[in-house]
Amino acid sequence: MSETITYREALRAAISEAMQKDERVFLMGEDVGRYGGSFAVSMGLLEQFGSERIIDTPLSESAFTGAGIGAALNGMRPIVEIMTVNFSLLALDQIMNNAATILHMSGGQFNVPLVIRMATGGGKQLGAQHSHSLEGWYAHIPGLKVLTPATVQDAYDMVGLALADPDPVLIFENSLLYNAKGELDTVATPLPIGKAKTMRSGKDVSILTYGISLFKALEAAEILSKEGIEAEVIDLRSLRPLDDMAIMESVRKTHRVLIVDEGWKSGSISAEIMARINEQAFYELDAPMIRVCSAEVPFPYAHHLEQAALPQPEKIVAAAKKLMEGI
Amino acid sequence: MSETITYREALRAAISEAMQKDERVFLMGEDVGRYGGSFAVSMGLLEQFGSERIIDTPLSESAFTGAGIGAALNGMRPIVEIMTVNFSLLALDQIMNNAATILHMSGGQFNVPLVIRMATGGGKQLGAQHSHSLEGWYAHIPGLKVLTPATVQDAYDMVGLALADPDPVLIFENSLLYNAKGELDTVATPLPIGKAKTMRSGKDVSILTYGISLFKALEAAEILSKEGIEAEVIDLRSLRPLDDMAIMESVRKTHRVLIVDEGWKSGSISAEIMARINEQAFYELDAPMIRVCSAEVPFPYAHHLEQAALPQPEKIVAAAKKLMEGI
Amino acid sequence: MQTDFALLEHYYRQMLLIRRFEEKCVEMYSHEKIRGFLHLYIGEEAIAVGVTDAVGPEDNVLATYREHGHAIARGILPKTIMAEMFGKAEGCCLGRGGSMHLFDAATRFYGGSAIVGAGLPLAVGMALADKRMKRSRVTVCFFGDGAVAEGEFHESLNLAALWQLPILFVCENNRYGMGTALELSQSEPNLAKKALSYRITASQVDGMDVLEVAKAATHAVSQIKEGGGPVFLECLAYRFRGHSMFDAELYRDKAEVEEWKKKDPLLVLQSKLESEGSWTSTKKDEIEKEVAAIVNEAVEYAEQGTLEPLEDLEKFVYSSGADQ
Amino acid sequence: MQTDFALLEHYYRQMLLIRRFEEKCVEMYSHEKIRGFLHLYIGEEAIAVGVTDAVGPEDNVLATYREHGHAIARGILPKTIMAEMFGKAEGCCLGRGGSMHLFDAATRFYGGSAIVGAGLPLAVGMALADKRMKRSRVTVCFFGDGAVAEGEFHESLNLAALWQLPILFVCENNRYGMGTALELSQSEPNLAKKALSYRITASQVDGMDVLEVAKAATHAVSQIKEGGGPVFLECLAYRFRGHSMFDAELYRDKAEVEEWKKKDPLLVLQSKLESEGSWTSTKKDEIEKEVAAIVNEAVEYAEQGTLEPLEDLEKFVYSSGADQ
Ligand SMILES: Cc1ncc(C[n+]2csc(CCOP(=O)(O)OP(=O)(O)O)c2C)c(N)n1
Ligand SMILES: Cc1ncc(C[n+]2csc(CCOP(=O)(O)OP(=O)(O)O)c2C)c(N)n1
Ligand SMILES: [Mg+2]
Ligand SMILES: [Mg+2]
Repeated sequence: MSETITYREALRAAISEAMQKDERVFLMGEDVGRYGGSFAVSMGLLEQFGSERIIDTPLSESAFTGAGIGAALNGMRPIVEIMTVNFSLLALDQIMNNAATILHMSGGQFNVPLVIRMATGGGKQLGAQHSHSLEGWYAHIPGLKVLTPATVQDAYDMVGLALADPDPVLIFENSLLYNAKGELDTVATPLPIGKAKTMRSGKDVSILTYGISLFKALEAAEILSKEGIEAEVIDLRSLRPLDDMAIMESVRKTHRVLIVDEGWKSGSISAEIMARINEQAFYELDAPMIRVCSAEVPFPYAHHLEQAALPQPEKIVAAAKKLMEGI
Repeated sequence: MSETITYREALRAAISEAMQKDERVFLMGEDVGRYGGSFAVSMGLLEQFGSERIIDTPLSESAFTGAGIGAALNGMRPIVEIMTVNFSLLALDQIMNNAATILHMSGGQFNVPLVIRMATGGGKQLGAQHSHSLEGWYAHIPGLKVLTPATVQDAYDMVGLALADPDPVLIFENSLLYNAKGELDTVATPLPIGKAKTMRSGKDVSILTYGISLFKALEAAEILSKEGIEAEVIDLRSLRPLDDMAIMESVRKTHRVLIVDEGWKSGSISAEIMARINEQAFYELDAPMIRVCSAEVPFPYAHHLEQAALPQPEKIVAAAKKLMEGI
Repeated sequence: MQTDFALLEHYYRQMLLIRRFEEKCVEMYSHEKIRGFLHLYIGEEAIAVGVTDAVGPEDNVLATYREHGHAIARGILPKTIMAEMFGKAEGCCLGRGGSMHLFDAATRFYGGSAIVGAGLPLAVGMALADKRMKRSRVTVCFFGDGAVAEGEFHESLNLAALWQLPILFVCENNRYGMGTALELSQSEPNLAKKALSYRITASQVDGMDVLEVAKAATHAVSQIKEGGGPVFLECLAYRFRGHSMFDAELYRDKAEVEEWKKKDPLLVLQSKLESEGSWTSTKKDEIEKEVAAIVNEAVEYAEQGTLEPLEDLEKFVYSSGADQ
Repeated sequence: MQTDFALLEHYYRQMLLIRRFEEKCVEMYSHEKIRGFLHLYIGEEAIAVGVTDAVGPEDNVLATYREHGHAIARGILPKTIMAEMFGKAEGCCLGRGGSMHLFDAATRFYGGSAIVGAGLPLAVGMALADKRMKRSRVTVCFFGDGAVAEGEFHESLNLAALWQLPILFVCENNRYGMGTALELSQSEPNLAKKALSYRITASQVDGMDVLEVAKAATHAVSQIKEGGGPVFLECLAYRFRGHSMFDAELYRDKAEVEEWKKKDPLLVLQSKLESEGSWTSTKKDEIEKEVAAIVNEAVEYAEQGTLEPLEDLEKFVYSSGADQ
């Protein structure tokens, strides 16, 4: 059973199937119902499931995220949609101080099987308050899991994986991917949470990345290949937990590491990956690792500046070449 | 003019002097007035300056932090006290989306000369919601500066430095330091924001740290010294900006790096420092860098578990020895 | 509600147990057996006891960091609470939570929360789940007057009213949030009025009188279970002790405290018991002894408790068996 | 307030300028000259124009992401706004802000904010500063009905009332927050009543009638300047277009939109002008032409604008001259 659909449709299908299978599942968030979802992910679900299970909320990020936690504590399997990561800051207290701690504080008595989905990423000229890529930042928080589906397959699979998980899982959907098309296999066993996936094999340099940057990395790999550099491209898929094993395996193969992510450079998930490689595979490195991240600026509106702030295939190519020279 | 006072008194003196010198300065936060400050930092200031300048706020972290931004925009030099970093999550939207962005979004028209002080750190058996060390995490955000005074001198100096800065500055005060005593020189020119300080010279290993961990590192250095290992201990002082120059200089001298911070390990400021050393001084390293951070758990209440979760001098000593063996 | 004397005696016993338990906590704190923050409920016992009496075992309870009273009233064993505060593995949360984070699955006690106002959204979600699943349950959410200024109060009350959720909001108005008097924190200090502005049924009740509290709560719970939506109860009370163990109490007059102590819920109830006739000083002593035995047993149990092994530090970050 | 005809004509010109400017924006959006989000104010012009007329140059204005109207009414040159939306260095924020983030120091226009509700705390702070420094200024804070559900609304109104700050809260109630009708987002849909619950003077006004808005705002501003504390004005209005350029408008009936269009603020004002007598179709055409010239000039200016150099990307993260 394989079909070509969009990332958006894959998410919708996964949510819809989960809701059919399990009456404890419901979707809650701003404009998920009558509007159809700000990115149209939930379009049609209100008609299918009714307003008891597709719940339009007022603009109250903290309260409805907290309500998701409460409902999860009380036997449900809520999917909370925070329209974009930019607004999740308003719910951060609930996420960090409640969702991530209750299992521990209660000495294991209460787990929080909550899924929070949010759109992430820049690149649409939405300016400094609407262009954050904070998934790597969220990965700092113990008690949470952080998933970053890049492919249509993962958009579909990760909804199910997250719902099956007993603990709070955050899913970050890069909003530029919603229209992306890809193959979906609905019967294959999904790759578990915490497993990275090699999207392209190569012997010269490991490009570790996730989300939308995966496609930029693959594009760069093609260009590099023409110049005789074979890049291995790994989709991390999950930022917490990180798949250390897969990362180190690739490092041991290529001895050169390039990390690409859309977070601001300082304190990015790239830094964490570098730290782990330093800790676990230092002697395997033939050259300093390089990261291609976003510029450390509140995102500018102007197109040329915004594009300059983001990782781009050309920057990845240039970094890989530098890496091959041993810097 | 040098005297021995506590960290708390140093902060109070600096705030009081700033308020005397500049009528635009005021202090605002929960219980800063009648209660005297939850850590007694502002004790007596209400009587000295009146309730127009020492403003007790309701429990409304987002609004009073935002009000600090607004007042800063409108010509004041506010000091907002968020009782502890744990509550700052409620104000994160204001901090990241307003304080850190307005200068940029307005094309340089409006700067935000705001100082936000908060207590940080674990170690007092306050449990999972009251023991965060998020200063390294805040350092991810462009537009902010992040200061971490460890010494009495810096507790005093940094209030003045922050108030003199045209942009938003966050000061993280480890609450276990308030009673610490030290020398204060009120006439010396303070070391600027962004400059690290070598607190102990050594040739064998660089220990990079800040805040309360500085004292644990110094303690460890004494022990190490007895065993023939001379550690250089550097107080980073500022986590954003980081003093790359001072860091690399020490790396070039010792070729071995140990980083100590109280943040959770994954995505800690230690990871960022490792990333930068990898980028800027890779070939200087004789061994993989090591970090001693907090365990990745919501902080447990029980004393023995909490202490096990925190960096300790013994762990630093053990890590330094491992580092000397090249691991 | 049971009737008359037996009931009053039950209330008295419960309130006294909370009182003596907390007095013992102070002692244990000074012996450094208990650490961290310790927030005493002394003076406010009538609220927890009165409200808890109005709900059944199927209902959910959420409280704040000042929750020993609620935990005891709800039926968590005092000894497991004491052990929790001693940081022992025999504690109700294995010593991971401490005084501010008591949880208990058996009694549906969902904490123990140290972020002011942060329990309200959880209550909304719990009640939402019950409504969706058509369970006849009430969620009781306790919080202080200080929490009313937080944005989450507003968001949560609106959601509860909008969705007509089965929640009993119990505002424990003890007139101060730490050192800040209500008048300095609310432009409208009548907090029940605030709830009315969300179209939530609301009233003020004497929080020093357990019978008044129980009556109002019982009425509220039945209204909620009949599907009448949330109810807000503002209990007017006072805390006799400092905010926590570190409070110099510069912000209020001793005289004010003394004035309120005349309304001590134990005294109020005792005079009612006395007017009932069958109350004797022998009875009173008997209860004191019973309570003392429970409290002493709690301390002993806590003392003899064990520590979780250090190797378990990272347990309960994720559920066992989950992908990690 | 000026009087009578000249004033009405001035209002008309302003509202028409906003209308035509935004219609041009739609055109420019379809030509991909403007990108990102574009939120149109069409239908709500009376609010910005009426309120802005009530304040002076010394006062402060804060708005939302739907703020072209406020920016123009406040006196920011349309051409610099258009250039801003073209991402040009000649824009009022050098192209860094875009449609949602217009700022202007000269007119004390403090944005342009894309986080719903997040402007309210800033307004509190600005007004606090003015009060402290004994400046006779008002801070005007515009926000939508959707913002009322956010915690920051609650916290900010309470602070403003508690501290009696000189703020004019202008709630632009256009009955929807994106696709969510007010009745689905507020348990108490009369928003002025909410403000009253903080003891803030509050009233509802016809937001489609610029004269009504101006009258209410003028009254409010003088009350505020006399030290009467904050005032809340709920302006009942409607947005004629979708929430942004991406809205399929599934959540409302076309008929409802058509009904409201009969109350178009331009029509309402025009019929008043007509009843004044001196209004002619020549006059109307003249104004149309004037406005068209300004709008066309704006586009031309924006077209000819330049781009900030790429090397300046990291400018304005910190103030120049600061330690970095
Ligand atoms: C969000 C948040 N801000 C600040 C604090 C610090 N704090 C703890 S209790 C408290 C006062 C709360 O007062 P109230 O809600 O009236 O409860 P009470 O202590 O009187 O029972 C404060 C300010 C906190 N725990 N959480
Ligand atoms: C905190 C936050 N949550 C969600 C959004 C997405 N969003 C943008 S505008 C909007 C609706 C706001 O409605 P309202 O306040 O009534 O203003 P209007 O658009 O009607 O002028 C939403 C949900 C946002 N920008 N900020
Ligand atoms: Mg209180
Ligand atoms: Mg609206």
